[in-house]
Amino acid sequence: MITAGIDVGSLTSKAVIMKDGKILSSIIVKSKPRPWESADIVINSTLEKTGLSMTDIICCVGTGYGRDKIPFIKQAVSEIACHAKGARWLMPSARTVLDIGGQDCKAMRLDEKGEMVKFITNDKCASGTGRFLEVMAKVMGVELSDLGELSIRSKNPVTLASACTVWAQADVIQHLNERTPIEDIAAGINNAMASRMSTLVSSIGIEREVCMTGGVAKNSGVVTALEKALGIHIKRIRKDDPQLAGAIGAALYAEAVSNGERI
Amino acid sequence: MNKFIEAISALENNYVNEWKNRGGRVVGYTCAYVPDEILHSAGLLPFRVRGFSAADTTIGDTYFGPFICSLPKCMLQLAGEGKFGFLDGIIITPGCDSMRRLDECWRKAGDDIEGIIPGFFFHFGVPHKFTDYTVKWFTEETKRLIGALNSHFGADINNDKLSESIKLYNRSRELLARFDSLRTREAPPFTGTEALGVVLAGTALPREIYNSILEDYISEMSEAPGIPGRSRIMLVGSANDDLDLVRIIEGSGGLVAADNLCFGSRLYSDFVDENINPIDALVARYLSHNECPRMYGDYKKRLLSLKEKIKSANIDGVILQNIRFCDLHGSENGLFERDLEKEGIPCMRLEREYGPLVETGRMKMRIDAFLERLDRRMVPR
Amino acid sequence: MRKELREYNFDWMLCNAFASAARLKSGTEKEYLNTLKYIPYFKGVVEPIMECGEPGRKFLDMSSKYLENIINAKERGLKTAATTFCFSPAIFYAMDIIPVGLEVISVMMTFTYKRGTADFLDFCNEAGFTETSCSSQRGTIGAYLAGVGAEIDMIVTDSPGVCDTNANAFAFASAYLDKPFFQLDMPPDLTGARSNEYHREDYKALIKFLEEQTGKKLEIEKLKARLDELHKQDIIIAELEEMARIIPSPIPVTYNLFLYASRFLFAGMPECTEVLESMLKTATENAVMKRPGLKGGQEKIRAFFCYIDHYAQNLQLWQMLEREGISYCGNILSRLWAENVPHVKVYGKEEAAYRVDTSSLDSMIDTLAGINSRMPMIKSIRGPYDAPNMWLEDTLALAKMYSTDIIVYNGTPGCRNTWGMVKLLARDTEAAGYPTYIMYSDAFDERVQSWEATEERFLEFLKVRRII
Amino acid sequence: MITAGCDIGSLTAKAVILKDKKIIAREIIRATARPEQSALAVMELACATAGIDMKNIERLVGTGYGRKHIPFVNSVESEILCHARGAFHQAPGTRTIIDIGGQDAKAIKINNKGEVIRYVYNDRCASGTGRFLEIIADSLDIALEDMGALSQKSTEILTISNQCVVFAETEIISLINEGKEIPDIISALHKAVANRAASLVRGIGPEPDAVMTGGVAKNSGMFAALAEALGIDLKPVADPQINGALGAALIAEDTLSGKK
Repeated sequence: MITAGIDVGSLTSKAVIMKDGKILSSIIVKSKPRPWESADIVINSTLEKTGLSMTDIICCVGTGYGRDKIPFIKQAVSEIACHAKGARWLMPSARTVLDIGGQDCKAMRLDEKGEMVKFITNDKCASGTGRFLEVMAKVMGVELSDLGELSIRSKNPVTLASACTVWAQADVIQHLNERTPIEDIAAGINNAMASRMSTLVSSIGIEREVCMTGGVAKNSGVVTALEKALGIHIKRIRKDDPQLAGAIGAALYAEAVSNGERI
Repeated sequence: MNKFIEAISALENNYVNEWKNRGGRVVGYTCAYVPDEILHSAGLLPFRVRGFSAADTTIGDTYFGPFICSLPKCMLQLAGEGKFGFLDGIIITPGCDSMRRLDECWRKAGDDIEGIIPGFFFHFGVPHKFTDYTVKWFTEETKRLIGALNSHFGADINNDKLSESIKLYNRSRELLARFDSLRTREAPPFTGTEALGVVLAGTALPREIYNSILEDYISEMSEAPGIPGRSRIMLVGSANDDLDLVRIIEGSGGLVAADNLCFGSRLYSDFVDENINPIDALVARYLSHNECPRMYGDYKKRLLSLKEKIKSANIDGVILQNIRFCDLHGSENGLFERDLEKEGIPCMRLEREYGPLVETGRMKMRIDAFLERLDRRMVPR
Repeated sequence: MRKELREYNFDWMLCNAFASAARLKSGTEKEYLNTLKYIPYFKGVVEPIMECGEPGRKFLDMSSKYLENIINAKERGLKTAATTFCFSPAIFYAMDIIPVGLEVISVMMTFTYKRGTADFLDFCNEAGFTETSCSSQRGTIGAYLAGVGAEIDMIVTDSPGVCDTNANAFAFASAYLDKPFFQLDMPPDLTGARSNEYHREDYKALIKFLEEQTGKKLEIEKLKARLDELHKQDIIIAELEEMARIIPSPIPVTYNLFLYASRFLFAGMPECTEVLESMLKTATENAVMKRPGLKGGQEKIRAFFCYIDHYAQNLQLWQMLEREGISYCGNILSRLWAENVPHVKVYGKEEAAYRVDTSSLDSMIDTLAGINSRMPMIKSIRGPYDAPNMWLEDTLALAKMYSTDIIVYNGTPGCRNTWGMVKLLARDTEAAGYPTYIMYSDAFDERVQSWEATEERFLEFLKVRRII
Repeated sequence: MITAGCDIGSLTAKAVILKDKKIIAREIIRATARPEQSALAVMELACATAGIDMKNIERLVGTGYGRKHIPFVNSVESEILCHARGAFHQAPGTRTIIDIGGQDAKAIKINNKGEVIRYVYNDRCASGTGRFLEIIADSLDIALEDMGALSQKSTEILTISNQCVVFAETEIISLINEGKEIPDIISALHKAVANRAASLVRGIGPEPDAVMTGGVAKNSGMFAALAEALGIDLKPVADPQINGALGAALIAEDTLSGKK
């Protein structure tokens, strides 16, 4: 059976087409201002890759910030549920899932069957979100993806004066001006990120295995910093792009929906 | 229903206006530990002060510091904008640390802004536990309040009047108990949003009028068709007079079938004993009323009453919400979550802002996820 | 919580740290300097304290003794009570109960460890306790909730009616650990027959509770001994306070910390008296020599802290005061309200003070009730800030009496109470002519705002307001 | 006597050169990552305009965010002092100064001698700062300087509830998704920033005349919103953006002429 999952986030949109639990094609693009535009783009380009057409898709589930505004989906499912399911597919042993998206940070705890038992999202302040890293990388004039590699080389990481994204940014500029080694600044940024996240995760109680999804999971620096802060090993996802977790979850739900299961 | 909505959708509703036009006087209070009966027996209209409809907290942030609950900030905002101009008096309690400081902040705002201080301004010291000597203190404190009301408003509160008021308010409690039982039906005749509206109206209406519309509403609803097939939610935690919070939950497909909020069931649970001295009876009811975590060392009792409600209202899941910086509810919610989940009752903790700071998108995301979790564990209807 | 933290009891490790620190000077100077090399993080605490000579050494001794009592309580068959800094422990010592003061231990950890209490702060979230609660209790209670400290037998606080976040931390702990819990509840007014009776009855109930928990009756002689010792301490404290009025002040900046810490840890016990006595000795020498307590030898300005200190690692606040030549006129924590202290005499505040009267059991209970209801914070934060005997009156009175140039507020974001009124207080103190600075940092959690950032803004304040 | 002030902000670098208290040059450039570069660039520009050589400047005072990194200054002063000095000079009736800068917002109260009596920064997060506007302008990709004009076109009243800059961004994205008009969003944004700033100012008890300094003051929409939020009459200063640099130059002048 062929199903599709669409994840329209505030910064990026993703789509995945699955056949009997295998990924046929997937894509990640920068979101357009209107969610339905993003949805059209991602579904069409994933279809292209596979040479399939919309009619081949038995069922399509939408998730993410703009999920309610996607016209062609059968059902909308919350990103929390989708990320949990997707993470579980990416790593069947996962019991704690940390998803750091562009605009928020979610922590989810699952039972052995993969059912979600507890979750929390941060939304008072952007410290500890992907956006935080993005802003910092921009200030430092490095690629977001390089932030991790850089920080690993750091001998003595700086401490940022404030957790506020904007003020931390001011801090980073200061350090740049003081000619602080760039890897130490990068490490400082990742530590700030990690300490904010560890506070969040700790509130749902961590169980092994722990895995990370979302774009930030690709930042090895943050992952190691977080491992240090939490004092636990975070299992790296190799099966596929961790940023796709939400879309994968949606596609899996699509399969469940068409089997008449209740979501 | 319209009558209720009308009464709560504006601070100064028509009933209050009529009351004022007839030369009646209105006294506001900030906390469910203030006995309405006393104000009523003084011929005053008791009015529970709210923070709803504040568009921002510019004035609130001027006097309160940054790490303070947004509810009193919104109340101060409205006070500063003169929205409480219709109040002839205000009673503030040490309900919690954020709320008690509304006393000073309101007074100091009064130094800067003309005419926002009600003529009668009273700090009502409610103890934080229930024992013989706290009862003694609270009795004296209650008498102090009565004395102050008598001298300021030229009222003459006496035992007979108090007993009358107690009867009237017990009548309300009786009606509201019946009203509650309707919510426990398999298919409740009204939504949680409507339910909150009905209870809220009680804090803004002359009690005689309230009782009569309430009675009509109940008899009308007892016949009404129910709302079936929704996850039954219990709403627990910080003060909430915001219909929209309940709307978001019900908009996502839940139905709030019970609560233990101080703008909700806490207002009317427990009767006042009509067979003993009225002041002792009021003191006993209001101080022994331990539903609020401000009463220290009573966690187990509160957990128990929560469990009873969950059972009687046949609740599928509990939403444990607290306004940011409300540590009393916030951390008790942590204990509730631990102890209820242990018994297989799904819970979700929800930290939120009050009023103008609410951001519905993010709230909805969390509530949707919780309801999905409930749906999955429920047998398909 | 990181698993290595579960391997040793945190209070045991902290105890050893302080015990070895106290012994550092027992060797030669050379040995001492060498050892410092091996404790890079703790060095910053040890050095400034050791530089204070005997009082410093005794202070470290006392701190390790306090922790030692906690970790050995069970072996000695004694009960432990988790309690708060603003609860006078004299009654516990009189009844052979070992107090576990959460905030003072948080201070020790914040001073000593690079990560401060961060791990235990975070464990509280794991336990379901709000992240916005006060870091002073969270820092330590987290460790006991996680079970990496000595076993707690009962929980006793006196903050209801004064501070919700404090009372709430203990309420949470008692429910989480399922331990018996007693709270002294404070009415909004401090004085008057009603309050006095309330305080008395409440305290009687406390004694009853403690007797139930220990299965032992309160022994009058033991209690008398503790109160006599406490009175002795009051006399020394009064002398120190009197000296603090001298310009330049002969009192070293760290003495403020020594004073309140020793009272919070060992009120009514010789351990406290010893520290106070040796403080008095050096202070008197300074006074006689007309020597300021500041090491720099020059007192540029005098500062009064209207709330608490900043405990960032290595006593950085005190080191800054030294560097800038700022005499420390004390804070709300160091002001006790015995009838014989200068600020009570000068302002004729006997009614707001406590009297030590050991003539009978009743008089002793009244004394205890008086002491507790007049503890720092308990006394002056309970009612509206501008009411008689409350925060504003005290702040202005003390600022005036100790001829301070500025008033500084520092607290924690968890403090609903003071953050609910500090802006108003600052308005009034400014109007009274005291430049007033509000720090937005967290006294116990550097992750909120680094000390460097806090210090920079403070120094800017001194410059812009033309104070230094 | 020739003095100069150099104000290195997070967004722009400004320089003012005074000859006997008269402005002979005022320059504003976009700040680069390196404050010393920005400082040099803007000073050279100013000198060129003034037709003088750097070494003719008898005293140069640096201020602003990057002040610690300007190599050639005689001394540095905090922004508080410079804005106070500048505003007092530009409008002697000034008693209250509101400066919404790139990184933070400040409210300053001065007496009739121009001395700072009280001041306060925005607390703990960047809501209500210039960055707030800048980040949003960025994500709406419109020019910062067009915001004022755009907001004038607003027809519908919207509110932005979120106090965190970054989340406000999300909120705005969803407003766009709801098909809301850019001008309405911008004026809502101005209101949000103004409200934060207003509670800051009320905290120190504003007294007339109140002026607004800093680049943000050039944003007519922002200026109007703040005036409304404050409920007191807000006066414009001739040249708000260089106010800090001007203050610095004046402080240099004061020092030379022996005033303190």
